Amino acid sequence: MHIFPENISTYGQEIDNLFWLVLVFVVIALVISLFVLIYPLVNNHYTKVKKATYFTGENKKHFRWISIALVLLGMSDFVILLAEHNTWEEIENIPAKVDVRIGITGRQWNWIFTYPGPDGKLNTGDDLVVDEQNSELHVPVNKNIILELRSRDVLHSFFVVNTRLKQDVIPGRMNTRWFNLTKEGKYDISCAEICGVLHAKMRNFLVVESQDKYEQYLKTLYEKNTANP
Amino acid sequence: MENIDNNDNIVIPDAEHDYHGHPNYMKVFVSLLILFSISLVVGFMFSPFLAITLIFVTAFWKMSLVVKNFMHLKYEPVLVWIAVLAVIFILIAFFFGIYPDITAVHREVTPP
Amino acid sequence: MDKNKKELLPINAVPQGRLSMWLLISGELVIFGGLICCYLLYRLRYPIWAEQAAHTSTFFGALNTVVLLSSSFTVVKAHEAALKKQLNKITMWMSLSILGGLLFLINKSIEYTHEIEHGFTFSSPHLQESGNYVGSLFWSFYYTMTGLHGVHVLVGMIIMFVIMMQARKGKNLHRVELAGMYWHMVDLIWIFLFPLLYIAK
Amino acid sequence: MEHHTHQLNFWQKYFFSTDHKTIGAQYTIVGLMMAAIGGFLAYVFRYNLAFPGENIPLYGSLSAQQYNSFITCHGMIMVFWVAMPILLAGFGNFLIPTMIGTDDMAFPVLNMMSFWIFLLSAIVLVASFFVPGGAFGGGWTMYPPLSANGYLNTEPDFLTAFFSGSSLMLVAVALEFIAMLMGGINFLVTTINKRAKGLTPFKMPLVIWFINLASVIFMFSVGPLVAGAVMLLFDITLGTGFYDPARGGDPILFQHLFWFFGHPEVYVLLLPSLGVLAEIIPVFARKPLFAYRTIIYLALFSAVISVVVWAHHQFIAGIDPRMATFFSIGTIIISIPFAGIFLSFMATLWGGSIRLAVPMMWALGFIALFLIGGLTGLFLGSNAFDIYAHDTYFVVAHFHYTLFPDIFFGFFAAFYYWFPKFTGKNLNETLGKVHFWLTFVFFNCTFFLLFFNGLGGQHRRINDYSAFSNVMQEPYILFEKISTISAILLILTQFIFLYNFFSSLAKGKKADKNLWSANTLEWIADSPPPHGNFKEFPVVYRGPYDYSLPGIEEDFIPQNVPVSEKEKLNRV
Repeated sequence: MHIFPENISTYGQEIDNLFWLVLVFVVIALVISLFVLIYPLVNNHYTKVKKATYFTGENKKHFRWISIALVLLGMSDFVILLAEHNTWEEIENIPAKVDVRIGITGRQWNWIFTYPGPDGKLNTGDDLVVDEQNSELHVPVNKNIILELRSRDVLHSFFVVNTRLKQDVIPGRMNTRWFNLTKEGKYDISCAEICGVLHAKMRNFLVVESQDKYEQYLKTLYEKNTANP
Repeated sequence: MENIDNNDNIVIPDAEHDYHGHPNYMKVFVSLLILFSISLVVGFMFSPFLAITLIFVTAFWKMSLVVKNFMHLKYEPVLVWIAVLAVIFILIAFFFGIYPDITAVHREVTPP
Repeated sequence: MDKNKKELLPINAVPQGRLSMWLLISGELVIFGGLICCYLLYRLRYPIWAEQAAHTSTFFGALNTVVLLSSSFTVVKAHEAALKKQLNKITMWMSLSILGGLLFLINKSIEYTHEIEHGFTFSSPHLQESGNYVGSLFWSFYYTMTGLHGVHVLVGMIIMFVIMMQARKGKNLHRVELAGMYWHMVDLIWIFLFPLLYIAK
Repeated sequence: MEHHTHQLNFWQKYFFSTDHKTIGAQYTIVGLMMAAIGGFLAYVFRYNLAFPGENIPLYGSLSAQQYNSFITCHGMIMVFWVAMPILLAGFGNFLIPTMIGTDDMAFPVLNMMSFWIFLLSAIVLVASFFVPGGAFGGGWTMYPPLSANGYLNTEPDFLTAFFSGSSLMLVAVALEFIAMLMGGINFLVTTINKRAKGLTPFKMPLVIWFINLASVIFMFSVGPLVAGAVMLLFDITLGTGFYDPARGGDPILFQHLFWFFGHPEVYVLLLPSLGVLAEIIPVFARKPLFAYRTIIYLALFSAVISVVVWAHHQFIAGIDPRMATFFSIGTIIISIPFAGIFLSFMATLWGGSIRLAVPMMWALGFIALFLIGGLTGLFLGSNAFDIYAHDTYFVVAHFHYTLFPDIFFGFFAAFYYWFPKFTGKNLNETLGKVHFWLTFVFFNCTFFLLFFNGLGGQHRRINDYSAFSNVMQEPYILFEKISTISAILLILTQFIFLYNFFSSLAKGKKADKNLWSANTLEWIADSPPPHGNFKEFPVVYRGPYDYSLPGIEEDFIPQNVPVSEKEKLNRV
């Protein structure tokens, strides 16, 4: 059994690795603390004869074990922070090289996909818009894809499990995220922020395909749009 | 446990007894009015930025006059000071935690 | 109380009425402070609000400030009278304070009437229709902040009236100060609302 | 000390009582009733998740709208109408006057009023199920625009909007805040001004410290949200646009206002339970609490830090990435004092002489489970991993591992510990142990597997996963079923508690005055304490945790025993 679903983005592996790193710290901490908790339970049963040791722990010498543990905890926290910071920066900051720019807009209850029209620019008059339930988002493989995330009505959250990317979309402002997908295939896009009655039905597909097929798809989309505007 | 013998009594002053001093209320009131007229006048005299700064300086000054003298914070123990200063701490934390997201939005905001 | 004795008092030497009043006041100040922070954040975000703020009447705002400051002064005088157990003076000063509150509310309602006549209401439909949504938000804040403050003025007046009725019979004289503290808090909030809404244009 | 011995009629004694113990019992009972409602909601939507589309026994079929309402109200009820009344108001009312050695609260009438306002808020919330459209179904966080206008999908008139689910929920929450603010002020004033002679701050039991600290945190952090709730109410009913981006507002503002309160609220819920642990563990380990003063300083420190960590709930909400880093550092800092407090509790056990009585078992169970809950917080605190784990079942499992021990283990520990004191009847020990072990096992079965569902990418608040292929596969379907069945068993287990409660109340053996041999002041009073608690006000000479003091025959010394010369010599 796999803990994580299949990863298809360039930074997904880093997020998975981060999990394993934190898990190491967590398991060590858990084992130690459970030992500290259970050992006296097994060994120090109540007897009328023997009194407990009187030990207030008020001075620094008594507190030193806890101090050490806290310093270790702080250090491992800090290590985790350092380890995750690069990944966070990588995901939050848009790479300099932009291959494709796609607009994604949430609405109740499907995702709307906007591709640049023949002029190659997004947010111009000739954009190609797909606004249907269960529609597909086509993206080329191994390209830096910039997503302009917006919302038309309420909060939604763009979530593709396999890319490890999740981003809330907020009406009134645009969030920009990116991914670079390494594997062709068809994946689910879901909404991870409750957005009303049919929140559960808000599902679209992400289709990762080769550059040729992607261009072909845009062409057919363009023809369809010009045929019935 | 060094305080083991320190069997101190808690002395709570009688509520009806005058347990704190009294400032000269008239003086405080007059200075409040003076500060108020300053905040009215500066708007016509200085550049907007300076004027607004001065207006808020006088507002905070007035606040401290009212709280310290009329509400007698001057004569209260540390505990009450903490309660009042905590308000300021909380509001500062709140304001500056949110400032980058509401006011200093660097991202493109789509027009309504 | 001589000075030596004062130093011996533990940190908690506050009568419980005053202590609870302080706690109530800090709780209320956080509520208003939160609202003021929200207003301030939007104000900094939308410099365009200045043109809406220009429609507020500085004259009425200033008048109200003077009224509230004076009633704060009278209520603290009532407290002074209460300590000397001068029942007539308490009644006089407290009635003056209540009158101040009344004057404040009358001013406020005249002001509201003017603004509503010019179409500035809670959601300002005419601004929204002309596309000036941001401007209508200013008025939403204006009415929320002054309205909430007005409710506090009203509550403060009722409290002062109730306590005045008790105090003129010589009962619960220490409560005069508590009512005064609440009233000062109302004053305090206005001290900040006035520059924010009326003079920072 | 005077007693008002005039006869009270039935209503004055059990309903409009100003006695702190009656009010505490009222809070606790209403809290438990609300817990029953919250538990029933949980049963209904868990059943729906495991067996989608099937008819739910005792309920019927569940629509998507109802599912959303139920998860929303489950969260709301459990946090605001179970945890707050039981942990803060219930514990506070029972424990503060008795443990500081006084007769009642500083303001008994205010105390009664705060309970009735609280009850009103509970009624308003339950009533919101029956308005057209049902209770609000947009998550307990009530994020606008869904709560403001996306919910009704129309432009309603004032009355329709006011009597909608979202608006009634806001009103209920606001009333609840008012009740708890009044209660909190009462607690603080009582603790500061009405302590027994000689009970200096550093001789107070830790639970009193922590309840008051929780009241302080609540009082100072709730303000902005009260303002925010008023603004949201105006958005719903009066058509303003505070959070409506189309009208110049910003939905992010509400998220900040909510979590500015919402995160400190976690500590408001946690601190009273930790205080209960601090009372129970030394008694059953017969040993002073380890580092009593340091714990207080750590808690004070964390109370200050608790107001600067809130935005870690919003890492993926599109907040400024640099601020996210700042808040994750804050999150890391606040984990340290709480780790210190838990480690001190564990250190108290070492070298002790441990009795595994029922309250102690609940206390230890709390620590064991909270360890898992706290440590899984490390995953979510690292903001890059949070991008993936946010709003998945990983988060659900994480906060149930913190809040369930906190609310229920904390409550049951306190219940089994203080029940004999406040009713004068002993509980059935065996049933208590059975209740503990079944709860412990079923709780783990319910929530542990959900961590894996979350890592598998199962996002939450979905009534029907049939559209999502990553969830609709083994073992996740199996895990859902196991979790649901355990949850049902977990709920059924609580009937043991109910049986134990009522049967002990009716025919339990009479309890000793100080049956656990504890030091704190409430054990000096009679069981049950009469109106006015103490025959004469106790005078305090020592700290609350002097167990197994060398050179003294007994292994405990109540706080009101004067310090002898011999003891001074023995003390290091």
